[in-house]
Amino acid sequence: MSKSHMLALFSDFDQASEAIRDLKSSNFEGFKLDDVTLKSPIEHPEIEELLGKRPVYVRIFTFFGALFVPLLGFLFVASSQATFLLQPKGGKPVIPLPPNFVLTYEFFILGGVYMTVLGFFISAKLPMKRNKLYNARVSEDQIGILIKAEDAIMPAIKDLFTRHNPLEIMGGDN
Amino acid sequence: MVNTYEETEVAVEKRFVPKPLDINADIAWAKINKDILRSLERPRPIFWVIFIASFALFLVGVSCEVYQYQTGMGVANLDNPQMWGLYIATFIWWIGMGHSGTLLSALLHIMHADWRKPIYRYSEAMTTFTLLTAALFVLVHLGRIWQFYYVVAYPNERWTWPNFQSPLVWDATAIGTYLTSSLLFLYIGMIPDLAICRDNAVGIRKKLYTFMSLGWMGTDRQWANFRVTYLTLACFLMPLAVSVHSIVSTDFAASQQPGYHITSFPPYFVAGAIYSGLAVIITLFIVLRYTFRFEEYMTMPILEKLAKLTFAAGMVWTYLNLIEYATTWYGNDMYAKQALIYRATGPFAPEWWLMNFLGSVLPFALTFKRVRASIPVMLFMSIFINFGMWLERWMIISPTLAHGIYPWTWDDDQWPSFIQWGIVAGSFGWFNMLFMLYCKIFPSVSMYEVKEMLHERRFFKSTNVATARDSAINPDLAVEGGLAS
Amino acid sequence: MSDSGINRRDFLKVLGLGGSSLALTGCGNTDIRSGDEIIMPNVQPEDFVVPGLSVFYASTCTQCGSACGVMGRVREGRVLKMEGNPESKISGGKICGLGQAAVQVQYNPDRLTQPMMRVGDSLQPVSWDKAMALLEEKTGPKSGINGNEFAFMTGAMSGHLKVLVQNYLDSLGSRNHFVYEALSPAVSFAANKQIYGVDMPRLHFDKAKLILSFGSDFLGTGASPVHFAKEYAKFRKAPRGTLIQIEPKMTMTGANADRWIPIIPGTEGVLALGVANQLLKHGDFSKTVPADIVNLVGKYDPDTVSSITSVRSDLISHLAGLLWEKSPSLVISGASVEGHVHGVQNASAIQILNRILGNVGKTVDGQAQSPFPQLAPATGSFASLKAMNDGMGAGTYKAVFVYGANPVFTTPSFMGFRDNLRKVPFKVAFVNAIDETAEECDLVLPIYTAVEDFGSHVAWYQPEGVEITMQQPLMDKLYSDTRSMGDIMLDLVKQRRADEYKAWPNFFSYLKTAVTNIKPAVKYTDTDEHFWYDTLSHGVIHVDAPQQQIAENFSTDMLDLPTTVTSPDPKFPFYLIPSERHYFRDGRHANCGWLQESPDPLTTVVWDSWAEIHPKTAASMGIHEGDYLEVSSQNGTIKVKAYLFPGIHPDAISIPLGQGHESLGRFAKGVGVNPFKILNPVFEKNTGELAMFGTRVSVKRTGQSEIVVKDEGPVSTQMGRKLVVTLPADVAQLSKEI
Amino acid sequence: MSITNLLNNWSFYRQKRPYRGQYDLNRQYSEYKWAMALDLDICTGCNACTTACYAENNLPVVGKERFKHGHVMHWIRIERYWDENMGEFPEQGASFLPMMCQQCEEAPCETVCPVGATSHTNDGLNSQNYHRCVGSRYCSVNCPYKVRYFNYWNYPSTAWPAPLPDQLNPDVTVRTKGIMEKCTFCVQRLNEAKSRARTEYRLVRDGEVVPACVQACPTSAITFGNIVDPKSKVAMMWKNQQVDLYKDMQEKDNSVRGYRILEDLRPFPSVMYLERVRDMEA
Repeated sequence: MSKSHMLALFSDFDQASEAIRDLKSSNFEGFKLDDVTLKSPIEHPEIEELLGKRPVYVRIFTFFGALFVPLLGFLFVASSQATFLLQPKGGKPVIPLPPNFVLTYEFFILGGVYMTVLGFFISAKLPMKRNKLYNARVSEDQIGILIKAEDAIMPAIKDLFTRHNPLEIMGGDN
Repeated sequence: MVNTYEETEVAVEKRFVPKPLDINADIAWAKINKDILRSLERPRPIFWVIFIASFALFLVGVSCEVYQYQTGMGVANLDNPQMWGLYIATFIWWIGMGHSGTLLSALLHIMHADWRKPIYRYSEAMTTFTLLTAALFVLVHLGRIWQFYYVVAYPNERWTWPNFQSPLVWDATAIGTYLTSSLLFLYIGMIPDLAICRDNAVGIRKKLYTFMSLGWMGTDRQWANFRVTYLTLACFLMPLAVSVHSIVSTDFAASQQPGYHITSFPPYFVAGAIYSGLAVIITLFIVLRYTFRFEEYMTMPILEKLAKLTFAAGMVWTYLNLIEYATTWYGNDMYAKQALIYRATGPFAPEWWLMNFLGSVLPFALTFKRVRASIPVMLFMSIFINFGMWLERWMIISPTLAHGIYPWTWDDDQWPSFIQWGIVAGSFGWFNMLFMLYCKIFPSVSMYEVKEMLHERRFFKSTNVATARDSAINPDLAVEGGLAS
Repeated sequence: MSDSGINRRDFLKVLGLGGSSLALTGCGNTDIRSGDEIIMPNVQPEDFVVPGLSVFYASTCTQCGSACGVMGRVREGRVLKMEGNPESKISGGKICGLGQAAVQVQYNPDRLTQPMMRVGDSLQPVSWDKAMALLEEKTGPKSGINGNEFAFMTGAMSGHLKVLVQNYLDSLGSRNHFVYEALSPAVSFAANKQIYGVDMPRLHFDKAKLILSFGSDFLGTGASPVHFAKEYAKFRKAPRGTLIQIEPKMTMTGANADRWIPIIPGTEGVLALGVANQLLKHGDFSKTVPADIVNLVGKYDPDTVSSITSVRSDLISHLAGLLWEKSPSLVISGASVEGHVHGVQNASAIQILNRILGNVGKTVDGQAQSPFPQLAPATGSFASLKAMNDGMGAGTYKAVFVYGANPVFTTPSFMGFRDNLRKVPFKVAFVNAIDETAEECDLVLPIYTAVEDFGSHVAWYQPEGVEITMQQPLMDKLYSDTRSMGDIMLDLVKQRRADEYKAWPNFFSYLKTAVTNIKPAVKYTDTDEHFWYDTLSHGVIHVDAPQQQIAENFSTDMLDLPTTVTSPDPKFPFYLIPSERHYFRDGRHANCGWLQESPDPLTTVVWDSWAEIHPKTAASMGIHEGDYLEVSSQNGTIKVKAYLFPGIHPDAISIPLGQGHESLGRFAKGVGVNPFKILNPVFEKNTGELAMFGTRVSVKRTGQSEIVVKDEGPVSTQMGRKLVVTLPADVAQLSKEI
Repeated sequence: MSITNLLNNWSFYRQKRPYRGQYDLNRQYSEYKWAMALDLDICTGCNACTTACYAENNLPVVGKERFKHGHVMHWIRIERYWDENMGEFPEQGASFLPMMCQQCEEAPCETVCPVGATSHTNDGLNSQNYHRCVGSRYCSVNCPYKVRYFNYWNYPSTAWPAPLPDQLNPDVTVRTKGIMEKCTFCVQRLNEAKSRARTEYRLVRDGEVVPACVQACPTSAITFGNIVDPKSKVAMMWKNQQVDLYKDMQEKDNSVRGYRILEDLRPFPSVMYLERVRDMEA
């Protein structure tokens, strides 16, 4: 059996969440909640109550970044100082700790920030290709619900949506 | 005794006074896109006039630098005790201005102060460009600019490295970190807006935005990751911003030069940085508000908040400034004391007193609502405060160097040459160019966050009283309701 | 006895091994200039030139009259630096800044590189043949010039070049050898001659417990600064001697004194008599001091003296007390004492103290008697300048030669020397660089600098024995079109006495012969050749000679000094002190960048002239540092910046000599002003010398002002820092030190 | 550049200087520590040292205009101070202070150089690496004595009109514009002497090599030598004057003249000055 996509646009978030709640309650077979995607111009944390927590792996990257980069940074600084012709400067030790701590701190931030961004791209699968059912209005003021389901149940879902008077329904018709 | 439901309600009705809203809640979201995207459209001729002017100014700076490059640093009129001059002073000043942008944005984001949303974007952009401008001065000030890369830690077969003990190297590291990090912060925060631009742009711009928005679709997964990332970055950037300027201050605090060697310098510099940064945010606020007709988003209540913050920062700076004088005076270290007296009475006395006036006395005007409410006055205030802060940096550099530990080399008649002034002026041209280009290529107000703002507003307007009541019974709800605004 | 017999290769080998002379005279190795663009100047160096290895050659410093023995550091055929020659008793291996600057004279960018001849009113380059032909025509045998129509002016001279010059004058039958030094010791010589019967007694600084110096800047200028500095160092070591300096304007010596006392210029002699007056109270001098002197001294009671000299009367007895307890002491006088109408009297009055204190024979002693009077230095005098000037004015001279002096620059304007010189039909100058005098001449001949030429010198102050210091080339001539002064003189002599001098093709051979003649005097047993190379490699010849006996004839007529206050002329209220800068002297080396940039020790001013004026006086006149002042005497006005200087008498104003050149190249021209010009015609009455310090001036503010370029910062004290700490002599325990 | 290297030599890398035994005749790389003793009582302030330095170290003559702007390059300068309690006249004369780089053991200039152009050599000199210098001028800002001089102009092309370049010392570089320079204790002479000594399997003898200023000084007010060698004159003088290289502050009898300038800033200078003496009875 083949699956296909359908996008329903709603004027505001409440309607959309209603629709999803409905979708949830009426349990079609061959359709998982993971296949529902909410597209919104702004962030709606509330949706997680309905769709469940979405996996976010950013923090792990951040953690390792903030842990190992400063360590490597310190080793880099210290060993380069040790190899730099062994010239003591101003009576200070060849490897003076206070300055190296300052630098280590900067490396800590650096690692944290870079790894976080990296984690974001990986975890949010960016950059990605937009599928054809993307509608520019979801970036403006409308809420879109994109579902992926078996063709068989597609009509059913379609009239479920129509019950919540959407502005438009795209795809899913074949 | 337990009070009944009605009593409470009455009490709440009496107690609750609705705050003035930062932004009108009933703007259509589509209108937001339209208004803000309008700022990206083909500019008016006046834009090009100003742009050319800034470019000309920039060219003045460039030609001065070329002359200095070919003739030697002597043309800058620096001399033996006065090894540093306007270059370093202006460098600190630009770095300082760079602080409020990212620092404020991050701080307020963490604190859920949603009035930041209309103003943080251009402030962060400002940060980036001030840092780029400041970086110029590091190079300009070098005697052998063509060897600047020696300061960078790059592997080479000679096993030579920069001297990691030098505060200048800490500077390089910190500024590098700060520049790249705040650039990323700016970019990440801009992705949803880039998506909007992408959806409304055509032609070459379409390609640009499509590339930069990385295929953002505003799915709940993306939003979830986005939220976490943005918050994490904010948490990293706040300490970073603080560290950057304290490290800049160690260039002086870690030296033996009397008037530099002061323990309170790191907080002092950070305070000064935030202070001048806020001032420049106000300046740009007014400029953008006027140029792009952003009255609906950059509203007076927000300006008012900024003004109050500026005053607060100004007071912090004033306090630390006085502390510096007081500790120098009572610390009774001969060298430092002489340097202080020299600053107040020597050839630099006029600038010094002007600096204290502009930095510490002028901001008191901000305590008057009429001042905070008047846009032209605020414009002048912000500019003068920033001038005062520039003077402060100069007063730290020049008079103290002229009056160091060693009396034989004291130097009373040194004044920056035209070359120095020219390069300083050029830096303004450079900054203007960059910022103007930015405003025409990227949205200078965050659309999606303004929408979020309105979303919350709508939510509260419908449930203001209710929330207030709940909060009266169960305070932690109030927090969730976001009355913190 | 000429060097023609020697194989040059061996010659050079010997030198190379001996590490002595780079004797390149006439030796045809590559010219330095030709190697200019090449990394190593001598592309095919002589085998004694080892690239990268510098060799030191002994020579003599001719920057001033002290004739210090020096070593030149030579590398790749170029002289790089001058150092002191340890074997020289005068320099003792040390050297002053003026001596260092010899290399800048050598490499001076404004050096004259070829003969110049006057065409119309400008000097045009000519070939040597033409130049010598002109000399021949004007002064040669055929010119029919007689001795009285010819005058030769030189600076102070000694050694064999002087002999040659005088022989040339003899050959012309001329007596007109005018030796002129603007800053000559003639007056002190006269005083010494009167009292001690010698020009210059020997002074034992190291033996003295107290030095009472009346305006003698022996550390900076004067007879032999480097030697005296060395002696001074000994004098300061334990047991540390005390130096008291009495002078109107603080000199470098005054700055190092334990006590510096300002005094009205010219009244030092009176003060000395005042001190004597007090000194006589300390004991019975009836045997040692003649009664008439005692009587004369009796007139100078402290109050009178104080009123004349402006020195506090209690100080006078204090000084006497010090002199009495710190014996042996040494009392000396200097230029600022002697440059007055009664300069000789001043000096004599000061020497009286030595007599009374019995220092004569202890700290004041006779120099060694030189066995070679013909080599003895001619130190010059103003009288000879005057004679020549009058002669020129009267149009007596058909030809005038000038060498080693720059009279147009150093003579006061009232003499009109420039105009008189112009009256002379044929004027020749022998110079390294064109100066004011050369500008006026008809023929200007470029000669070797001291580091290119041979020579021999005898200093007029000899520490011990007699030291003949040898001068030898430290490098090949820099410019092919320059010639040795000695060679030129030899050619000129040969014009008339060819056969007597035919044995010597050049000055080198002449000098060699002459010097080798000294051999017996120093009891040298080896061959002449070895003596010659030995002499060159050591740079000095020490001749132990018997000491001069010095007399002690004091008479009251030497001491007729005013006993009343001289009332100042209201039109010219200030005493002008034309001070002598220790590296500038009369200004002949003002074209050396190093000297221009070496700060004056006391004011730290560079590249300029200035007028030192006491802060109190300045305040009363509303003068601030950098204000332009018009300093006018009867003979002219100069405009000069004011420098507020505490170390000067409030009634005096001091302007340093040596600057204000109108010529002499880029480093000297137009820098500062020339106070020589405004000096008044005041003369020392015994000797007829120009009284340098006798001029009175008026000072006026012009209203203009400019920064004084100096090394000193805005403050001149230590501002509470512990930079230079002063320890009282009674606390210090120098004897325990190493 | 390896972690094992770090771990093996950690204690060495963490060693603070100066420490006793840092300079030792038996240690191959630090058997020299050059030091000076300068007697202010017999220094007459005659500037012979300054001129000698110009000659030896190729110092440019900057000229009046640049001197006015403080661009003078004298590595050793003679300072003249009047007494602070001076009355109408300086009755005790002036105080002359020859000031050159103090070659501090704990040099403030070294820590701050961003590129490590100035650092400490094994024989205790504060070296300046012209090729490495980028001209941030931080060292001079941090130098308490202000004895570092910056090439504000392109002197090689302006300061030596021909044929003056023929006088330049081939052993010393001519510094280009934009770099810092300072007194080196005539390191070119020291190195020559050291290598000569090494070829003869010995140490440099006392007095075998001296800087140009010391050689010129007419009163021999400056003593120079290797303070590690206890028999060298300079070492004996330091000991005699109770000045200890490794002590930041000297506690001495008040009859002893030796002191180091600005000791309180703890730079551990290598130049000891002997106090000026004045006969107060005079």
